Amino acid sequence: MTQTAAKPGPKTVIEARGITKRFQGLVSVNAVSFSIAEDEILGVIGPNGAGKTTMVNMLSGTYTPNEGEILFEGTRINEVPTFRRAHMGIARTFQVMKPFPGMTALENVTVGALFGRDGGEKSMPAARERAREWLEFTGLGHRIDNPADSLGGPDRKRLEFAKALAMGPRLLLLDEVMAGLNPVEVDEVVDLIKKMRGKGIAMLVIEHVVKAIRSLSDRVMVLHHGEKIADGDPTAVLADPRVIEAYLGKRRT
Amino acid sequence: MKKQIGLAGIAALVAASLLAPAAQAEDVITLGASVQLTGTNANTGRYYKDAYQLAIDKINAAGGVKVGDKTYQLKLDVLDNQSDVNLSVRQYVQLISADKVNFLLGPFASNFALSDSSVAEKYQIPMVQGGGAATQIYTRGYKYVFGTLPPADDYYASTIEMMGKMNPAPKSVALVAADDSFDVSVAKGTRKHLADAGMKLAVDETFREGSADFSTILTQVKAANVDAILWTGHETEALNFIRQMKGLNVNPNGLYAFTVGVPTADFRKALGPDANYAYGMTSWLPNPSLKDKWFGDAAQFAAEYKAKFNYSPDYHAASGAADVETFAMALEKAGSLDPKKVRDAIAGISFDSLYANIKYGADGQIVLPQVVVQIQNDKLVPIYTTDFINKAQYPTPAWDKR
Amino acid sequence: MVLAQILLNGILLGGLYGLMALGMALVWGVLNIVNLSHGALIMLGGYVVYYLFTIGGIDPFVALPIAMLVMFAVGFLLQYYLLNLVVRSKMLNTLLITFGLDVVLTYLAQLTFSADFRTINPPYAGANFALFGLTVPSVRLAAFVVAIVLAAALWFLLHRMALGRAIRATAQNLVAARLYGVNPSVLYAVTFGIGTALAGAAGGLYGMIANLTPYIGASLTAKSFVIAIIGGLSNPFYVIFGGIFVGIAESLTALYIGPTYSDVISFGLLVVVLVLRPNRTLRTS
Amino acid sequence: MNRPLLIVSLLVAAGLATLPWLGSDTMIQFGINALLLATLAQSWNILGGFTGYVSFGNSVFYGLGTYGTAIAMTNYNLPFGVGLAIGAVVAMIAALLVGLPILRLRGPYFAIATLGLNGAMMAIFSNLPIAGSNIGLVLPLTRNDAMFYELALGLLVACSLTVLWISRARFGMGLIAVREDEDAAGSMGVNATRYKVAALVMASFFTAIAGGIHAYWSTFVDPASAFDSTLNVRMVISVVFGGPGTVLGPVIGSFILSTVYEVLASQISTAAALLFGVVIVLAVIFMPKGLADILRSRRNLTWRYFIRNIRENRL
Amino acid sequence: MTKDILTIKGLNAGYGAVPVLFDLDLTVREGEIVSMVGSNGAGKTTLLRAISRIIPATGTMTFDGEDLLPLKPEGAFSRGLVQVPEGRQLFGHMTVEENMMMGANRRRDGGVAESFERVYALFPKMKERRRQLAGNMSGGEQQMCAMARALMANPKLLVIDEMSLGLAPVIVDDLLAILTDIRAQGLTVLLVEQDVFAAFSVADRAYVMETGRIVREGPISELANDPAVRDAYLGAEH
Repeated sequence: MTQTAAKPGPKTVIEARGITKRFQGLVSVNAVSFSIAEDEILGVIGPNGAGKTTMVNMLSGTYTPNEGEILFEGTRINEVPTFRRAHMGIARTFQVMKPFPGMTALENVTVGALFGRDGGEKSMPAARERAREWLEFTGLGHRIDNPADSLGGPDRKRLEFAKALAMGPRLLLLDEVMAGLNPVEVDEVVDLIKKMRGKGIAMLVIEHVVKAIRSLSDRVMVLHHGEKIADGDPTAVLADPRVIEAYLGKRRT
Repeated sequence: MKKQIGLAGIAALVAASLLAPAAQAEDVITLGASVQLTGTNANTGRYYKDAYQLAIDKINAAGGVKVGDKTYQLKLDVLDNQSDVNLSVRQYVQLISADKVNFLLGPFASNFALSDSSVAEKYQIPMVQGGGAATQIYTRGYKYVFGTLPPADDYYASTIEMMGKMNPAPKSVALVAADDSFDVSVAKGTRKHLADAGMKLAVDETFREGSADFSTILTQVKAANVDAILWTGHETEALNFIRQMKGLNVNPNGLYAFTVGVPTADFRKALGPDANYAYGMTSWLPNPSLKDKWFGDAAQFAAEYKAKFNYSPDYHAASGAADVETFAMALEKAGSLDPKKVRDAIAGISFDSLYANIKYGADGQIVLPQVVVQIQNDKLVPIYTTDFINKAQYPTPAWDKR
Repeated sequence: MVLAQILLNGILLGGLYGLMALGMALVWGVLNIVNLSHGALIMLGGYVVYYLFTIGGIDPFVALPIAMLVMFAVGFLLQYYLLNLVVRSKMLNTLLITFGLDVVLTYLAQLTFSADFRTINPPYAGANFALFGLTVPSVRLAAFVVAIVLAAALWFLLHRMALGRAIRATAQNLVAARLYGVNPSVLYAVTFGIGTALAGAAGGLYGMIANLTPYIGASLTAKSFVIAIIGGLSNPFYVIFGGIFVGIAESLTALYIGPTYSDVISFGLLVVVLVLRPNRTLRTS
Repeated sequence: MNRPLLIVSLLVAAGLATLPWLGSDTMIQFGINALLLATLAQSWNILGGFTGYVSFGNSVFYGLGTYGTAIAMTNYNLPFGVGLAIGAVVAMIAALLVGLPILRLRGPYFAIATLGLNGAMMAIFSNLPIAGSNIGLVLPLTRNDAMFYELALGLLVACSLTVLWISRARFGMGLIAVREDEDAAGSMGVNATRYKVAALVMASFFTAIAGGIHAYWSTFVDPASAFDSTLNVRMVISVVFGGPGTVLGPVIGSFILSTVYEVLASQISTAAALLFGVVIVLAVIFMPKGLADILRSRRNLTWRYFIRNIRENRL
Repeated sequence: MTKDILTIKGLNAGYGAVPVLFDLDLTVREGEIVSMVGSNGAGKTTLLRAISRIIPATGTMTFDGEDLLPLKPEGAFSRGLVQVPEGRQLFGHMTVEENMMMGANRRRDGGVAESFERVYALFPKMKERRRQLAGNMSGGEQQMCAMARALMANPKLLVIDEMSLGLAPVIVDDLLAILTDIRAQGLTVLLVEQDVFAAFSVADRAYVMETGRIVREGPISELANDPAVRDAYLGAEH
């Protein structure tokens, strides 16, 4: 019913083994296991309060799990601090986009290039060059000198992508990057994520725009009340009555 | 580019405010001072401003100062240092280099005198100051600094001498001192004088400058059952100390004495009958026997001062007036406005003033005995200098027996 | 005996310290403003009582409630017309504006009242009585009792009255309080007014124990601040306990180490409390 | 900061360097003061402007610098330069030891802890016999204001160049990332603790040297003036007024405020402090984002700008 | 024909430069329960924040015949527009009773005691817990407390945001039953829900929201089997 093993073949980047997080007695994430391989996109969906963001926070290092293990490329990283995980190659975006407002788009992305995997680029010109490349890649090449706070919704998302990609990640955690976008813009972002495939990055995409998840995920995992209730092929998972009930509620007569 | 315009603007503003030469008439000698007109020391700082002004007005009214063949009027240039030491140092530099004052008068308080006098020394402009008594001011080998307050070390010398002649003479003593430079000097000298007099130092406590609560010290003093309390600090702390003595029912067997506060009218007014029996000291009393070239005598000075400023002068004011008179006398003697010549004249001066006979020691500080005073029936009564002047009310009765 | 007397002194003084901090803690907890002009407001309260006593001839303890009313009005107007303009700004800005306010109030006080020290010295000021061999100064005891009574009154207001409920609700959740009909501009002004009135009461009592000058504010702000942190902002009685704790700590320091070390202890305590237990302090939300 | 602006700034600095030969003694001593305050503001800017951590404890480093220099020169008869170095090293060690626990605190807690630290330091030095207890120390007198002026100017230039470097370097990018969002910065690989402590240590270096210069120049040190929290407030006001996190803002802000303060203190005297208080209150109400923000938005700078500031911050 | 109590036309709102709601129309009539459903991020909570005047908005909003736009939150409240906000937003350090008194904050009609009885009758558990701190209760109890607090204000329109969020199904059923009781007392309710069938089980009419726009509206009987509802959550199958 639920399958935990990744598709055979590509190397596993991240693996969670029964991770649990409690806050003052309330279980936010309960014994969730999964793994993501290189070039794989794992979609994570679930209603509000299902524990999705808590899970990302455990992977990125903001929270330490109460139980279970997180393995990054085979190494246990439960207690590794956030910035060191970034050096190992874990990058994330935030649910609420936070560009550095006084800085231009280029400078924002340069921050990503300067730190990030293996401590990032050490020289400013090289970092700036790398930042420029990622801005081109995400379609912001024409706006590199605009202040970040002058960018509109979809461009901010692109900026957030560029920042994360400039870190040279092995694992990319995308937390609700499509929130607040209209359907056309959602499609643009979906295309962008698809374009990242093939760069050896494992991706975990949290999204409530289920349509988008369906179209871009290799696998979908569903969380409900902190527990994993389904994991597998998107079409199959989304047809699962338990998933539908998690979303729409129980039909009352 | 706007920023540079801004910078230029600032520079212009600074130049306008600081370079503007003070318009000076030919026949005016300006005395400059920065004193505490606001801030924590303002209460005593005003004595100096008022005394300087009164003495200058009086000298001008009498025709001014004759230097060589020329007669000059005196003028006061006074700034408010807001009770901030750093600001006062800057203001003295400003007085010398921008306002082009001829000579310097001092601020109030030893720590100000300590730092401000170094400006005088640096620019080799004589400063006569009547507000700092700490010995540190005079042990640096400075040549241009003179002071009309007697050395802090000896403030309690006459009191201790008097105590030895009391019946019964106090045997054990509590010394309570603030931790600033003046009071530390007083405490240091007092310990020595007590040891010389063979009195036992039963309690020796230092409190933080500005303290408002003395209950712990008072409790220790009470427990030690001392015969005398010798206290040194600032006037407002002295008031708090006496009020809290009464509140905690602390009374020594013999007497309690203060370096400051007791001679002032404010002190008696604030405490009412609770001020009675307190001993104090002053280097000056408005005594008609102190003759003065301009005021006639000290009593007339006090009357004029009171009439003009609506409060009574104390030794701070008299000392300040003597500072101005020092310059008047020295200028006439030097016959020149040259700072070095005037400095030498001050060093060798000797004249009678409303304050005392003014004669500076080799270190620049005056030597004066302190008059022991006591408040008796709401009046200030001089008790002792080198011998008894009036009868002391001794020993002090308990608080509930007054 | 000495120790017992010194503990008693510390406790009695500590009650007054607690009262000084009470208004600051209230304003801090509800409005999230660290009011650096709090000491200046205490000073103003002292002068109000002084003038009511010396010019109006009103007994200082009777003048206390009048001074509290006057100071309430001062605080209300300050918040309503000035501090409400910056209340949503960064904490740094509210710190700076109250610092500026402190300077202005201090120097206005000097211009109005002069730099002379003033004493509120009613005939019974030095009265005392003996109890189990200890000397109890009556005015300090009375000040202590007033501090406890005012803390209790504040507790009653906050926990038993509609206004207090609205104040607490606003402190815990501003948005929800607005959704339930609280007008924050007025509520903030009232709260600041209450805090100022408490400062005024503390100033009146302070003036009966020590001298008033326009410059006592800064050190009283620092003291209130330390106590507010140590006592926490959640309960008036904790603040009084914080004051008593600091009073005892200062007295014992003066006894065993030396009176000049009391500031080392109180500021040291502040830093240690913050570093070790940052969460027990401040807001109750 | 672009190249022409840098060149012009350096030219202005070179122009200022000629002041001892052109200006009056008052100008020089005003200059020393203004330059030292600007250095203090600029050092405060390193932590406060770039990471957003508001410190009221930089006066601790100032005090350690003054006392380090004063103790070395008076008690051990060491030369001025050695005194400065000792003061700076002591201050940097203190910054390191204090920074590690205190920089874990966020926002207001950090500000409050630093305030407490300053109070505690002042009280400790009032009781240290080696530091002259509460009386303080008197340093030997030197009649060489030009030297103090050039030292102060040099220090300000060095500090400003450091800030310029920070604003362009990887290090500064890390600090800014911390200011914008500490959690996000961490997830991007910025070791926030190390960066914050490093910034504090850098600030403590310049602050301590400024303190040492001031000590020798004024020849007198006591706890109240060495650990003066209002001096710290002045640093903060200068930076906030000029524009935090910019290279020239703190310098310009502190020059303007020094001038205002000095003009008030020398011309109006008694009402000076009062007016200074009023200036602070009005500045916080009308321009909470500083001069830099006004310059940035100068194209549409009308009274509406000030009204908008109020609207953003009022209840 | 009953009168409209809340009428919204052409509403636009958002946060700063980011628009969230686009040209939105909505009507609530006196005495009915209207539900607004849609997935996370559709803009439901933003809509409620605009209605209760926490965030700025443009368009027209009329409440009980009065223009809502110029009002502040406290003004909307005192006119009878009462919200049970998302996440309950209780005053956690106050007791249940005190929270309920905050609901009656603006009432001067002397009927507070009676309201207490009526509300306690609806929520007997709250009567048991009235001395407990609201922050220390379970999620379901907190939701009850939040609803009790709102009812104490005698609202003309009760707006409930995500009532079922994070609650076990059996508790949601209890709350729905209570809602039915409340409705029987003639109260008008706008219920914003993620749990579609929970909302549909009590509502008369519903709106379906997707990315800041209304995509369907109508009586429950029409919407219950409308695939658009499912698509709003799970997306259309391609």
